Amino acid sequence: MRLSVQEAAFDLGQEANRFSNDIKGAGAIVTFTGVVRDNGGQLTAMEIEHYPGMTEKAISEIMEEAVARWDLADALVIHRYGVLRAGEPIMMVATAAPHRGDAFAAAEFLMDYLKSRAPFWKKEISAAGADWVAAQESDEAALTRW
Amino acid sequence: MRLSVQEAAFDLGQEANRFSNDIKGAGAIVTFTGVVRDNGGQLTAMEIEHYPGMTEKAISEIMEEAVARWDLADALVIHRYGVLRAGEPIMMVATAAPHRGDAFAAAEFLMDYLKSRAPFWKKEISAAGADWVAAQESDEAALTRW
Amino acid sequence: MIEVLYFAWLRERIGTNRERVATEAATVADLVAELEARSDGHALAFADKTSLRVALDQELANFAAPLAGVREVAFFPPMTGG
Amino acid sequence: MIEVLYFAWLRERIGTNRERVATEAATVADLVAELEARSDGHALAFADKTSLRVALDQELANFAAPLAGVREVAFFPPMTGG
Repeated sequence: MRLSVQEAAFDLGQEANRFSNDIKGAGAIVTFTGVVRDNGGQLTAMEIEHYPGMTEKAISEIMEEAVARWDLADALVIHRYGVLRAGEPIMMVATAAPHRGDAFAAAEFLMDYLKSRAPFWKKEISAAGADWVAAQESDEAALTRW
Repeated sequence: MRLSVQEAAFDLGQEANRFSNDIKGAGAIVTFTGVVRDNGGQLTAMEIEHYPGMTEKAISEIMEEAVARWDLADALVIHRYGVLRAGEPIMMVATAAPHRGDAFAAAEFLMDYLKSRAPFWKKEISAAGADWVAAQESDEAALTRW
Repeated sequence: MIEVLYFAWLRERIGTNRERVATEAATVADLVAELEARSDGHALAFADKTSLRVALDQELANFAAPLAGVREVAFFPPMTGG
Repeated sequence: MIEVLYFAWLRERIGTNRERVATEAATVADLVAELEARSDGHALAFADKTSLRVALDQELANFAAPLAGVREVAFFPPMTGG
């Protein structure tokens, strides 16, 4: 299990291969990558603020719960903070399991909890100004299915 | 949209990056990779037979249905045939969408249909002999949720 | 004439991956009855019909499907891709 | 003394990311009432309490939670990670 909260960019392919090489014969690997959308060319950058200390604590708890609930061989969470450009990866989740159902469910669970329970706040910067991204009610509602 | 039915090995990281570079600002990218399990060191190799012609046709239809049902920016399916060693990737599905729910659902849909509706047959080769993999009732049952 | 294809353990039991068959069979089930009579291998391959799948011109079908106009019939066990 | 942290638009409205506060407040709600009185920025930041979240020593909590033994209180809007 690996968690990285980092400012530096990361490479999806490199991280996917590193994760997949570490687990031997797990059968099923799921990755989710969140990318900064350009909103039709309007977005200049995204700034992500976080709460150092609590971020790592909250994500570790979410990962431990995933490992307890599903039959997983391994799990990975990478989440960036700082200034990101359109098209750059924001974060990534990966899960490995003997069976695809567990890998998919755990990845979706991690995403749903990261969205609403990990202390990150996104600000979108465009030519028109800077706006904090509002939380989606659908993201909070997504938690009720677990 | 890209489909490749191939004998050659492929690199998960390279394919994930190629897929992700092609879609601009999709927000959410999901990949699923199936890997040959070593069954606790027992498996020597896996041999995959397929039905050339029908394979491409069946998978294309499944991909078109996924694109019709979910809001996707792109989709990718790679599936190998021939002799594969333990630890090698068998196949890969990738989906890109503005929202994560669509990317996850479409990837799971593609997997469920590939499992039971694409004409591939797996044979496991171990020191003890060679056995055709039996279809799982759970794989057939998985289709009912769509 | 119909091209008949076999895959996986059907292919192994029958000992060939394809054969051209002269038939007047109206449905898949009729064709299966004819094929079963061809050899012990055929009989063994078609013994358990619940574990058989059929495709007509590369589209999944069922055993009641008519064969009129069909050029290629494939028999195989349940698929195990993914 | 309690360390109070602010994030995102709370931080911007209040004009600082942290302050040390001498307080006898029994609960989070009591502390919020004291903080609101500190400046117009504080009052604005805490105006809409439905859009506020609180963490006590880095664990999510609610406004009725007691402050006994707590060293670090953080206020922030609903999280938007992922």
